[in-house]
Amino acid sequence: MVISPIHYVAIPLLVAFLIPLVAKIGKNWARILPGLTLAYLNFVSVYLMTKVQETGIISESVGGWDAPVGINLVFSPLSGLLVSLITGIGFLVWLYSYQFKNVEKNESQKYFTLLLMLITGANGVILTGDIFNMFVFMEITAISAYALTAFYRHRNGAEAAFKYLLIGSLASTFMLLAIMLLYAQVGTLNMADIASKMDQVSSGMKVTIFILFLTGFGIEAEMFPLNGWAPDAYTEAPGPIGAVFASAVVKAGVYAMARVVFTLFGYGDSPVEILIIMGVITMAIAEFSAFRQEKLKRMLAYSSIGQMGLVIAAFGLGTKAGVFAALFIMVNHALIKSLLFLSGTYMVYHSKEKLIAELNGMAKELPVTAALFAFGALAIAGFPPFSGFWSKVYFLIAAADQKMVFLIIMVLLVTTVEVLYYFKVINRMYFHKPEMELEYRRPSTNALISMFVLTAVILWISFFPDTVMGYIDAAANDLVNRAGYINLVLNR
Amino acid sequence: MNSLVIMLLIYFAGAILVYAANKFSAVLRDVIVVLAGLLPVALFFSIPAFEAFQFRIAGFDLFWDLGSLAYIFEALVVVVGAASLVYAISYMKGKKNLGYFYMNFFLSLGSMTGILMSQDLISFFIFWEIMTWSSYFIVVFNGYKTNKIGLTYIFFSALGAYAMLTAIVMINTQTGSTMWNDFFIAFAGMSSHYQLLISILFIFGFGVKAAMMPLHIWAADAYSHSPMAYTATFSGVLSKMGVYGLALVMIKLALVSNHFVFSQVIAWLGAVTAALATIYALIQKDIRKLLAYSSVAQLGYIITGIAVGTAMSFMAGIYLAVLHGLFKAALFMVAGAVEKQAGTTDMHKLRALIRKMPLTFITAMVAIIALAGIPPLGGFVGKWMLYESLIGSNHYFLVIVIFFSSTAAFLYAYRFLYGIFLGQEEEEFAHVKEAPLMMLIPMLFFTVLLIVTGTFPGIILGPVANAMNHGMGFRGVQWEMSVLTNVYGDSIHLSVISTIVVVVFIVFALFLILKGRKGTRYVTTKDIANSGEPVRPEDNYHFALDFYKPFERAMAPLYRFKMSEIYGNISDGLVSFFQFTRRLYSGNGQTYVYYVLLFIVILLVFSNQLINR
Amino acid sequence: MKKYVAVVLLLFFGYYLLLSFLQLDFGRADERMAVSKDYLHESVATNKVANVITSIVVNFRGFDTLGEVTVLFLASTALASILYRRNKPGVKVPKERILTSASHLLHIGAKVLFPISIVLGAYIFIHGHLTPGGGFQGGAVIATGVLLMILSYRKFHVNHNIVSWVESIAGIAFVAIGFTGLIFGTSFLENVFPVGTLNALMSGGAIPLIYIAVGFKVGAELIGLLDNILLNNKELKQ
Amino acid sequence: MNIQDFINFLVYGTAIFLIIGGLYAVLTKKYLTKIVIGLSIMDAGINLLLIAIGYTYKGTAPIFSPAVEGKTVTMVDPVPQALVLTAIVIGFGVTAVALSLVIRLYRHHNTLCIDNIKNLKW
Amino acid sequence: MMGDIWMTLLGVLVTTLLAFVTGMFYMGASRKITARVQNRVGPPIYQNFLDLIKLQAKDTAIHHGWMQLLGPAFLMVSAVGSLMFIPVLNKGLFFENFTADGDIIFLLYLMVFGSLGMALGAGQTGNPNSAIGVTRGLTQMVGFEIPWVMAIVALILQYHTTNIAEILEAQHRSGVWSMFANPYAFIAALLAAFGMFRYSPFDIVGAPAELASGPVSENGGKFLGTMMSSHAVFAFVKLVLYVDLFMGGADNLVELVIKTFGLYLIPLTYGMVNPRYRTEQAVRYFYGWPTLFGIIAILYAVFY
Repeated sequence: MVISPIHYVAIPLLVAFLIPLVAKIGKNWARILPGLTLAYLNFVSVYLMTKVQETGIISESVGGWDAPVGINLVFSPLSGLLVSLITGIGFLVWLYSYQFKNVEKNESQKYFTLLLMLITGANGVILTGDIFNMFVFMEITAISAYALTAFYRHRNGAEAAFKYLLIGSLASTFMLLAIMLLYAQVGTLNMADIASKMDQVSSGMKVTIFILFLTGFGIEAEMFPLNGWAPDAYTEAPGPIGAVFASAVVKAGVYAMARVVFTLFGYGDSPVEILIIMGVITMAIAEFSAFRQEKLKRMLAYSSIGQMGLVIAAFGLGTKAGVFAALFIMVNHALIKSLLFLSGTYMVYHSKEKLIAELNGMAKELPVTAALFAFGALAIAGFPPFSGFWSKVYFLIAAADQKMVFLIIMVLLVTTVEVLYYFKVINRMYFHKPEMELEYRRPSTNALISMFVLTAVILWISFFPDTVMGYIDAAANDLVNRAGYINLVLNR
Repeated sequence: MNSLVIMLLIYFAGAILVYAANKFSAVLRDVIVVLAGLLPVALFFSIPAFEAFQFRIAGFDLFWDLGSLAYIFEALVVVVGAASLVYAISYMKGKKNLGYFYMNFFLSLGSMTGILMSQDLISFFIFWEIMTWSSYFIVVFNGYKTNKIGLTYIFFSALGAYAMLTAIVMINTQTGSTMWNDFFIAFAGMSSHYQLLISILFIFGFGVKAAMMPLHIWAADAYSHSPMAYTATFSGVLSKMGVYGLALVMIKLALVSNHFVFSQVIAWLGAVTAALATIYALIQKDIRKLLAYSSVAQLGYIITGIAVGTAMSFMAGIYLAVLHGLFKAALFMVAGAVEKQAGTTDMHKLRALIRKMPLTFITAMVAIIALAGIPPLGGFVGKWMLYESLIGSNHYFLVIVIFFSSTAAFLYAYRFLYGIFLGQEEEEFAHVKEAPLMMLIPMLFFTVLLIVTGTFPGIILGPVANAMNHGMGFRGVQWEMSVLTNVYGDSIHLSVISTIVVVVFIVFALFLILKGRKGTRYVTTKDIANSGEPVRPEDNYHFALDFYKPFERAMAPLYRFKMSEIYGNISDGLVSFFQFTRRLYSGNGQTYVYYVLLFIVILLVFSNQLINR
Repeated sequence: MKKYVAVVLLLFFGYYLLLSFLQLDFGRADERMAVSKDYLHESVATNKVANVITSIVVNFRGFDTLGEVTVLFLASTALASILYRRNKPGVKVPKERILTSASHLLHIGAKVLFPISIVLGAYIFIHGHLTPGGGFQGGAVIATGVLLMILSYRKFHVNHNIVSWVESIAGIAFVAIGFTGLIFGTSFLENVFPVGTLNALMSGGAIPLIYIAVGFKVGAELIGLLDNILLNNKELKQ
Repeated sequence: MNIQDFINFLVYGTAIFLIIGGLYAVLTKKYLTKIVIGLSIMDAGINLLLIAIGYTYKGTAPIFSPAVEGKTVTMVDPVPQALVLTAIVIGFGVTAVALSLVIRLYRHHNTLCIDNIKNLKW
Repeated sequence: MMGDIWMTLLGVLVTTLLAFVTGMFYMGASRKITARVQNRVGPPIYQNFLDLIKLQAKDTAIHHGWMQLLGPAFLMVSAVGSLMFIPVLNKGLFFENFTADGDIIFLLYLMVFGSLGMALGAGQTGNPNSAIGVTRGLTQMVGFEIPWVMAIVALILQYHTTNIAEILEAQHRSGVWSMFANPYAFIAALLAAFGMFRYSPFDIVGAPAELASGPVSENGGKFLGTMMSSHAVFAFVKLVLYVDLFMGGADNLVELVIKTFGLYLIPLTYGMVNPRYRTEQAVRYFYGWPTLFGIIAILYAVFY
């Protein structure tokens, strides 16, 4: 059996269906199996990433029918990069939660199934070359996300999940409407095919479709004002799931948005200034709100939204440099925000309210976790020499090339706010005296390992950015090169 | 291997090693601190010329080389850094988290070295930011109370750094290169609003670190609240990185000649900084705070000197920068020694330590004389050159403002010495001993250095002139070992001056000491002529409260102007705005649905505009 | 106030949406068909499946269907996860439904209709490639039968073990058929089985097989969902 | 207004009315169950719309049953029908999850009124 | 070479002696004049010499530490040191001392050296009155230095030199005293001089009735004696400096005495008819008219 992109979807599905069966054999298998799957998928990532660098885009058709008749999966440098990233983080999150869920053994089966499906859904969104298929995978992602948000009974998860579901349903409605209109115009659902027939669509219709897509994907991509679900969901979901939200769900949304803008419509054809404007507004509002947060995970959630705003704005620049910057930020954000969520979770483990104020003096009790959190904060705020800096510089350069001085200044001012609130947390951890007896929980070994792996990767990117920049560059090329994508998928 | 890289490596490896060593043994840690502190000094002064080093990372060319101007500042970094580290060993004894402290200390030293050797903007910025956060981590070292101070510091630093980053990316766009040199060359060809924007951004960025007027409010608190061992470096050297940057930008971009008004504004900002910081310095009751404000004031002189931009004023600015590094380091060390030995730095509490800590007093006195710019010590040379150059280049009102602040500086200079060392003795401080040897060595080292530079400023002026002739674009800058000459051709001979002062002083000192020496005995300062009523043991007539009340009353309008209040209002406004944005997330799912619908409806309504783009 | 805002917004939204859709003439889909023509042709020519929709759902766009099945699976997992309650040790929660007992008429009627609906459901999904209907529809019919039983008998219990076994095995079967395509052919879900002749029961290769698996899966899934929602919600009574 | 336009208006209008009607419920109704019902109505509207765009005048179901063998028939577009199947199932799944969340919320707060369920703010 | 050194030493001694004697007589004269104005007889004009002899003859029994011992020496450095850099008479008519080695900016600083050193000595005595006096003195200094510096800057701008001898030269060359060439500078400097001489109304520093003579309280015998001598020298220094800067110097000692004494009378008589200012009043006074004149002086020098 040849290793091909379909493994990203088919194998986890197989495993997901298997889990109820193996759970009957031994409860532990329900926990181990997803991990093994994710480990295998990581291997697939490595294999395919090397392959795609040599041979170019891999387009695999499903069901024996070539595009546009059948559905196809496209493993391009872009989708490959994101899929590898998501799978990698998925594995680390699995590793992290392996012990985490020990207390509730019965539920661990569901937790890991949902986690696996969340990652599979995100991977599917990114890999698929078919717009309706993308919608289906978006729904898979969304439903797993709803369920995971409401996972803990003793929290307000259900409330958060309900809001998420409310807005998520709206997202799928808009997506479907857009797909419908598009199908009625061009009679096909394959993205490459649609893209090649896009000139048949009248410009008024195009804008409507674009707006519908923008809203639909904007909800998943946490664009303001569509991101009401995000803070609640991040806060109430189990800690590591926050990491997956930040690195998988949102990334899938942003990817979909970028695909629609760049491939479906073509950059010049769509009103993308909206992206810049909305991106900056998103970033500003989110970072401002984060500044006033009292809860740690909520603050991280807003920070995540802020970063996504930056990414959206970067995509909106539309140049290769902008896309490159956006992808670089996405990669960094996925890694660093995951680290922050993973380490932050342990710091508020026993706290009921999970307030930042309860972190006072936490560094004394959890030196390693606190240090990793502080490191993550420095990195995401873009302090050199850590990796966040490189991506930020590339974003600024891309913006400067487009002569958008206002954008640069806006972004940097907002970043200052970001710096402030992260340092507020660090200050509390390190320099405040605890007001009461601290209840804390030491991270288990596997959690530590996964955090250390993340840290090592971030450090690697920090000091040897060139090693990943090649991949990102290829990905950026892939996204910008619309004709190449169309021709390759349609075998022209 | 490249000696620049080795120096950098020593600092950064020192940072990691010292952190690791702290876990094992305190002695090992101290040994590493001293070694990694002194090794760069030896290396720096033993190597005649540094070769350049170049490599590529993340698509940027990084190019390291030590320019002639940077050489001066680098000397300051290694010397003051090493002295502070030696000092720190005694000073920090018995405190917690020393590994953390030394790590950040070395990181900031290393990053300063990096800044100075960076010939390209990217590595310049990287090192700049490392410097920022490593110094931030030391500012908050003392814990809880420093929280807000640290945040103010990091806020302004981040603003400044990002302003710089904006300028850097704009330069990259404009010139396609991130080298300082390419930028200097291409600058003249840019359109004038780009020129202005880039220079403003740069000056904003450097101005923060150099504590220039509206951006200075972090400085006093940050200087005074970090551990004194670090403040010696922080205020003495780290702030000079801003000066270094300003020097590069102001001079190399020819802002002085091409944007005259602009350079005037900066010069005036510097002067106003000096004046205001001085009058605030003299009402402080904490010696650390006094010194901190004094640092801001001194930086004001330096900025003015650089911004005026004539050969002599520039020389004065750089000279003052170096000298300020030396005497302010000495003064903060004195403050640290007092803090360590007497347990307080509050001048309302401190009393008459002169007999307990004579060597510390001598250091303090020499450094204060240098600070006040009184001949024959080094500070005078800088002040003299500054005045002469300002008058000589027709900045006559500027010189008045500078003169005002430097006269007012006598007030706090006196208060510093009096508040700590003089006045009536008090039982509470009877047990106080002289500072330990490890603290005295660096302090006395600076004392000697300050005395020497007073007579032979050429030691510093030589490299400065060299830098100005080779690299800064000045032509034919002259210097002599101990003669200063102004633009009118009048000169003063420092060796003569020193001789006269010293001879006269010694003659009369001998007279006063020796005349009737046998019959004179020491009595405590409680035994004073107080209208025939001796001071009782429980009384203390020490004068410390409202020391300069008359001055405050005279200058009341100036004291009413508080920059921190303006910033306070701005930040209050911002915080309530943040609170508003936060409340957009009302927690009601339906509201969010409204948002979504509103968003899409607005876009749809404007869809026609979107087509016609 | 809020309502008026909502009405205004919705009217705007509806207006613009309608404006877009009015450009598509109703009943003129034939003018717009592009890929569909391929489907209509290939379904008969290659797959030998009379019901083109089945052909699309299971073969051409089979990947979507896999996704759909997964959505259902996820929904049931999610439901179980969301509604799961940890039993306090020693406290036995009675497995009773909240519903009141149904009338005698319903008892008898349900008993009669239950086997019929099962058989009908099975028929629908087995003949999915020939007649309208298929796995989803069949599964839904089966689930309806079970729902009928649940509504009429308070103590009617679905064996969870069986449901989850059926669910899993059907799902695995679907993916496994997909993998056969990958192993014996070129791609996942490829129809590598002999396709037979058009309009025969044994035609269409893997398509009826998949649809049968889907039928089982959907049926089991829906039963599980219903059971989960209705079971164990004692508080609802108060 | 010719007859075609009128039909367009009628068909799409009905479907879109369902969508905005569902949305109206989502926006203004205070009870979780009603909101879920609103979502379902919205789904129904979408599905209707999806089916509508695939319709061809005088088209038959796209089944090549023996009845149509050999004749030339117009068939309706099969793709929207396949899509609507998927959409329905997904809608069902989402509704199920929504209902389960409603149950959870009821257990937790003992109310279904959205105004009383506001633990998460800002 | 050896001769040079001896000549230099001789010059130093003679100049210092001259300054000392003249200064002492001026101080004596001031006491006499004040007394006459207040309708008293007053001490003889040589009374200060007698006081000095008495003070130096006294044994000093106690001291409060070595800084007190050194304080008057600082004062002396300031007085004698400044004297060395000021041409007493016009060029070539008297010992030149070190007039070529310093300039007026340097002198400004050297002149405050003494009071700061003295302040340290006063601080060590532990008498609160000393410290209060010092703070007042320093505050007042911040006041009068501004018009004083403005006047000097005006002169520098006018004559394009900072060397005192050169300024003298320039006045001779143009034939107009700078007092008339830039009258505003002279007025500003003169008003500043009121503060510099610390006669009433600016005598809050010493404030005899209030502060027990301020910084010098707690000092007697050799300390007070040395201080007194240095005050005498310093008074002469200031007067000669004024004469040099504004009145074209003097060609012989008689002219010098006339000019300096004339100048000396101005602050003296002003003080006799004025009550004492509080410190902040003094500072505000200096920032009023004197500073305005200083500004006018600078503008005049620039545009003239």
